[in-house]
Amino acid sequence: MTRYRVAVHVVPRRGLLDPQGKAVADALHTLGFAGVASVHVGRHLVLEIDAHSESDAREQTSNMCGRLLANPVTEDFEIASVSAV
Amino acid sequence: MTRYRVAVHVVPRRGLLDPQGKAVADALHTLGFAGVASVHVGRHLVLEIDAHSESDAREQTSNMCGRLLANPVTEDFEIASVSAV
Amino acid sequence: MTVTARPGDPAITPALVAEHGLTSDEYDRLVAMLGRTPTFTELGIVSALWSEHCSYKHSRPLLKTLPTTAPYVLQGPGENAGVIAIGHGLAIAFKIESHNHPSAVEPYQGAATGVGGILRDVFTMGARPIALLNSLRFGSLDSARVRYLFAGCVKGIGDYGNCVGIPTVAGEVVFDPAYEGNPLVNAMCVGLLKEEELMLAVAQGVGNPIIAVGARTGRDGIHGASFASEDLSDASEAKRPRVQVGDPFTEKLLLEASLELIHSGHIVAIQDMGAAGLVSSSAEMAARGDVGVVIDTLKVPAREEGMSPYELLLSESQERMLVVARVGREDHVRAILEKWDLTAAVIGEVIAEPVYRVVEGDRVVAEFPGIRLVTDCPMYTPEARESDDIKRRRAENVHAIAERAEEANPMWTLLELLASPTIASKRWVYQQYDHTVRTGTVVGPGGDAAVVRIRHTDTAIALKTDCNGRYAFLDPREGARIAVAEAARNVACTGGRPMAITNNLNFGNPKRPEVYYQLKEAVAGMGEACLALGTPVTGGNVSLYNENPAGAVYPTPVVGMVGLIDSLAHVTRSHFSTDGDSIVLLGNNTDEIGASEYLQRIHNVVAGAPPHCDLAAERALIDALLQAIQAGVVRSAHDCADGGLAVALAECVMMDRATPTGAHVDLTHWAGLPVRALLFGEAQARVVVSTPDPDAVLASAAEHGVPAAIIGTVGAASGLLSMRIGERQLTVSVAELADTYHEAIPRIMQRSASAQDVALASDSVV
Amino acid sequence: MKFGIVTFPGSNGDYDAYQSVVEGLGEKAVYLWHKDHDLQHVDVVILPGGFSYGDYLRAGAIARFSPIMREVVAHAERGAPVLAICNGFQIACEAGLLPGALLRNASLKFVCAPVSLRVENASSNFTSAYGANQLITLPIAHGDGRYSADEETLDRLEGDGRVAFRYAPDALQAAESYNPNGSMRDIAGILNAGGNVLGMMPHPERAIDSVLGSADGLPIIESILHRVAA
Ligand SMILES: Nc1ncnc2c1ncn2[C@@H]1O[C@H](COP(=O)(O)OP(=O)(O)O)[C@@H](O)[C@H]1O
Ligand SMILES: [Mg+2]
Repeated sequence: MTRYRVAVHVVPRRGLLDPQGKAVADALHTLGFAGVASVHVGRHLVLEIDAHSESDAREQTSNMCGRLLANPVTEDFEIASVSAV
Repeated sequence: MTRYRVAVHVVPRRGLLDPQGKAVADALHTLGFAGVASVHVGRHLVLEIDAHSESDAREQTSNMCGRLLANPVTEDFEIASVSAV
Repeated sequence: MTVTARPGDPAITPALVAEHGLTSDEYDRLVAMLGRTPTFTELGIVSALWSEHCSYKHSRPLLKTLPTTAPYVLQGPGENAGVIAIGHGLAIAFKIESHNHPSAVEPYQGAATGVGGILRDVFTMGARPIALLNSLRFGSLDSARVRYLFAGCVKGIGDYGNCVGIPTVAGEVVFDPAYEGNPLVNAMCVGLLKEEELMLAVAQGVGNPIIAVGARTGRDGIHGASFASEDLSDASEAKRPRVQVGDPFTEKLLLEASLELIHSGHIVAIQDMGAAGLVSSSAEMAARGDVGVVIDTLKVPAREEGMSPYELLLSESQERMLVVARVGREDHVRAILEKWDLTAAVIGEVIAEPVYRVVEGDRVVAEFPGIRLVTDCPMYTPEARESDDIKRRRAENVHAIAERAEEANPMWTLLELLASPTIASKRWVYQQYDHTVRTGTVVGPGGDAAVVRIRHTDTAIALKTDCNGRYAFLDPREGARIAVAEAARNVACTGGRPMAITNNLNFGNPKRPEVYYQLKEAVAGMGEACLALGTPVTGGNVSLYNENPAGAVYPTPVVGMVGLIDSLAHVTRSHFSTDGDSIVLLGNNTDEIGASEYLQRIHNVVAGAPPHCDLAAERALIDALLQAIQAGVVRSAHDCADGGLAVALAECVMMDRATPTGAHVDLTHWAGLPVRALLFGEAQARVVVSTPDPDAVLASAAEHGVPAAIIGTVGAASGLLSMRIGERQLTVSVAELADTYHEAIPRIMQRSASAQDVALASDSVV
Repeated sequence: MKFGIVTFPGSNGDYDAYQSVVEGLGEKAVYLWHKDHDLQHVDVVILPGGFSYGDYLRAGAIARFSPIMREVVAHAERGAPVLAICNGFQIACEAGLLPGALLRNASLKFVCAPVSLRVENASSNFTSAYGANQLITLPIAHGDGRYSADEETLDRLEGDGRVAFRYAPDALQAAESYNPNGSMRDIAGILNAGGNVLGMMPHPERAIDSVLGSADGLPIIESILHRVAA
């Protein structure tokens, strides 16, 4: 078993209203950041897990996302990185 | 001007209580993911911004983080990626 | 004007018609009304407006039978909310609405947007929301999925109301396997307005501009159009979201802006864009005013590019309103919205021609003759027949059910009932709701009804939702009567005179004769009770097709009652407070145990007739109780409902956890009744009162012909609830009662400290 | 005496704050609009509860950039009183008027309940009408009330008597369950170094009339009155 650090991004599904992203974008405009076209706010999860291999770690994480970490109705997830620690 | 997509991670400063991370880890254990050693939950922001160059996009984002996107008292931020879209 | 199909619109085929949920008769009706084949846009419009949700096609004929008038009713059914006058030139607008199906799919957003919708229904009347209530039904908490739905709905309701800043003051939660897979989420809102500021959603004034206000329109929740999104789009769009996401922050701004608009005099009508969005709000406002309208979909502010008229008309994006302004006042309207960082776009106009017309720039994409679009909708009176299974269940001799060995100690049974999530304290729920914001909540959740004071007067209103679905399942007429009576009793226990109700009829598929029978009977029973108790129906909502794989949910006609307390001095709480007070039982005990929580929880039996509801007795009870309260002789009043007299007494000694008391009770007078019926039977028209002056209470009762008896004394010193029945002496510690009652739900939810819970916690933005 | 109550988009405690001053004390109050630059010569500013900007991103993070906040900060720097309640407390921390931050409740749930508090400093501008160590009951209603700061800051706050209120068990509460949000060192309210800014999660403005269950919040406003009048 090796310990892996896995980073996961969970983001609101496209097309769904993202009031949080909109509020942040508006605020950035008010602060003078005129170049901001859009903002989306999601979650960044960092898991440390014990797994047999990198692909095992990835698969476990993918399961966790399907079951718990992301809301299947409103969110998409992506495994951003997996690395041994 | 080019449009860039910038991903930012904002994470609770280490050492602070992270009840969300702990709750997620506990829940994963309950679901049978025994190999999970720890979980940390932060924010994942995706910004689309117009900038003169990649380094301009990076600098703008860094400013936004300093002023609004992260709380300097409790959070750290990191620009995870910058890419032209 | 000639209506032309848009390039790229699908051809109208029988399959497309069927996918839009129209029967061939309904389609023929549409063709006859138009005198031609409809366009795709028109088909979409009609599928939405003639849907059950918008048209009430299976329920309207029944609803017409309900009593709706009283001298103080300013607005009955038909508007966004009902309105009653409460004196001092003030009025209360209130309404209940369901969000059952969205909540089953996505509990957090489903429940949240339900709250958003009902808030808008109330503030469009010109009323400032002052209270929210909710009535919830879930399957058994033993299931992880149910815990997820329960936690999600509660959090969704809380986050939305809390953010908008409206206190959630009362409600009910029932857990029963009958609701597995199809939870019920009904939200009620109560608002306060000055009588003269009442605003109706009636379009009028040729040339007046129609303005879309609030959030932009996206592709969310396009009604009945799931197939269309697949047909019309590439693969990525096939994932087009059907859930709506709520934005309570925008709602708060919309609330303030709408009230400011209404008070400004710049507008003549306003309505929220709820189910079937723009099309239903515009068509309904036009129909009420009997005027024509034209809408240009190119002018609707859209969240995404390339949205078709079909999509813009049918989208159910949240936090939007439709306004009819006075001509020439557009800039004033815009200025008010800008102040609140909201946008306003003129998207149409009231016209002289009696048509409902939709254009996309120069092209007319839909046009219907006059208000027939709304009024020509089909109405159905399907066959009604009671299910044999239910007849059999009702007739079952439940007295023959043998007691379990543990029941030898009835205090065991009492503790079991208090641990039933349906009876146990709902603090886990309402602690997540801000119930103190707006500084009006005199009695918050945890007692019988909630009490909200009316500022600048000495009066208050009392509010409660109620319904026992098991009763309605076993006898829909009696069940609905009891729902009204129980809500009225709860309101009276706090010192309120029951005034009027709103109601939410949650039923299964009305095309099944046994379901339509339930609906018909329940509406009849509700009408009888409202008539007898003098509480007209001022509005409501019908939610049909609540089915799970095992069949329909229990028929659940939820009643939302508003009562008036004429002086703050009369506000009465439910729990005992003062040592030495006498305990008086108003009403009588019977041997009824049918349909009880006792049978369900202890014997897993759903059978027997629900307790008899004698409406004259209920009315007399309410009159007697209010008279005693107004005479100042009642220290506390708590009605007997789920779990019967023993549960009511237990609640009286420990429902306020901070100040538990105790009591000695003697029920020997009823020693002839089976003990389980006496303690746990759910006979109606009973209230437990504590009083320093029992004679005065008994005199009030006698005056109204209400049976009454002194049954005991309040006393905290012993730390016990003790009950004597003839030779039998039953005792239980108040601490144990309290622990069981208050910790039952937290313990269950903790056990699952769950997956589910966490997903929600990390989900939500708040 | 004149109180100014700031209305941010999403504030919902502004009304209660206004009523507490006007009805509770019979003093003058005005609403201050977030886009304005003028404090209208008020003596006391109240940053009220609610969900400014929906609490999106972080509670208080966006509101601190409102135009009016520049004036509020200047007012505080002049030594004039600012009472920051609940969301107002969160905004004040984000704006640097007070140290530390308010994080998600440890329970991860919004909590609305009466809580018992101990008055830790009964001689400040805001608390002089209480007795030392007095136990009071105020309502809370928040999802992000876990006060957090580094140890050094916490030590300094305690050392300087700047912890105004702490969650404390009353006679009936189990010792382990009195802190409703997991805040560090049970902190419920703190003062700035000058003693003229008070931030607190509980709602004194909701506890000014015993008909609503408690009038324990009134002394805060009374204290300000005495101090400013003096
Ligand atoms: N979903 C809810 N939201 C708010 N308050 C609730 C909810 N469910 C129950 N309550 C409150 O808990 C108390 C007990 O509710 P209930 O058992 O339905 O009372 P009763 O038996 O008197 O009808 C009431 O004060 C009620 O308002
Ligand atoms: Mg009751």
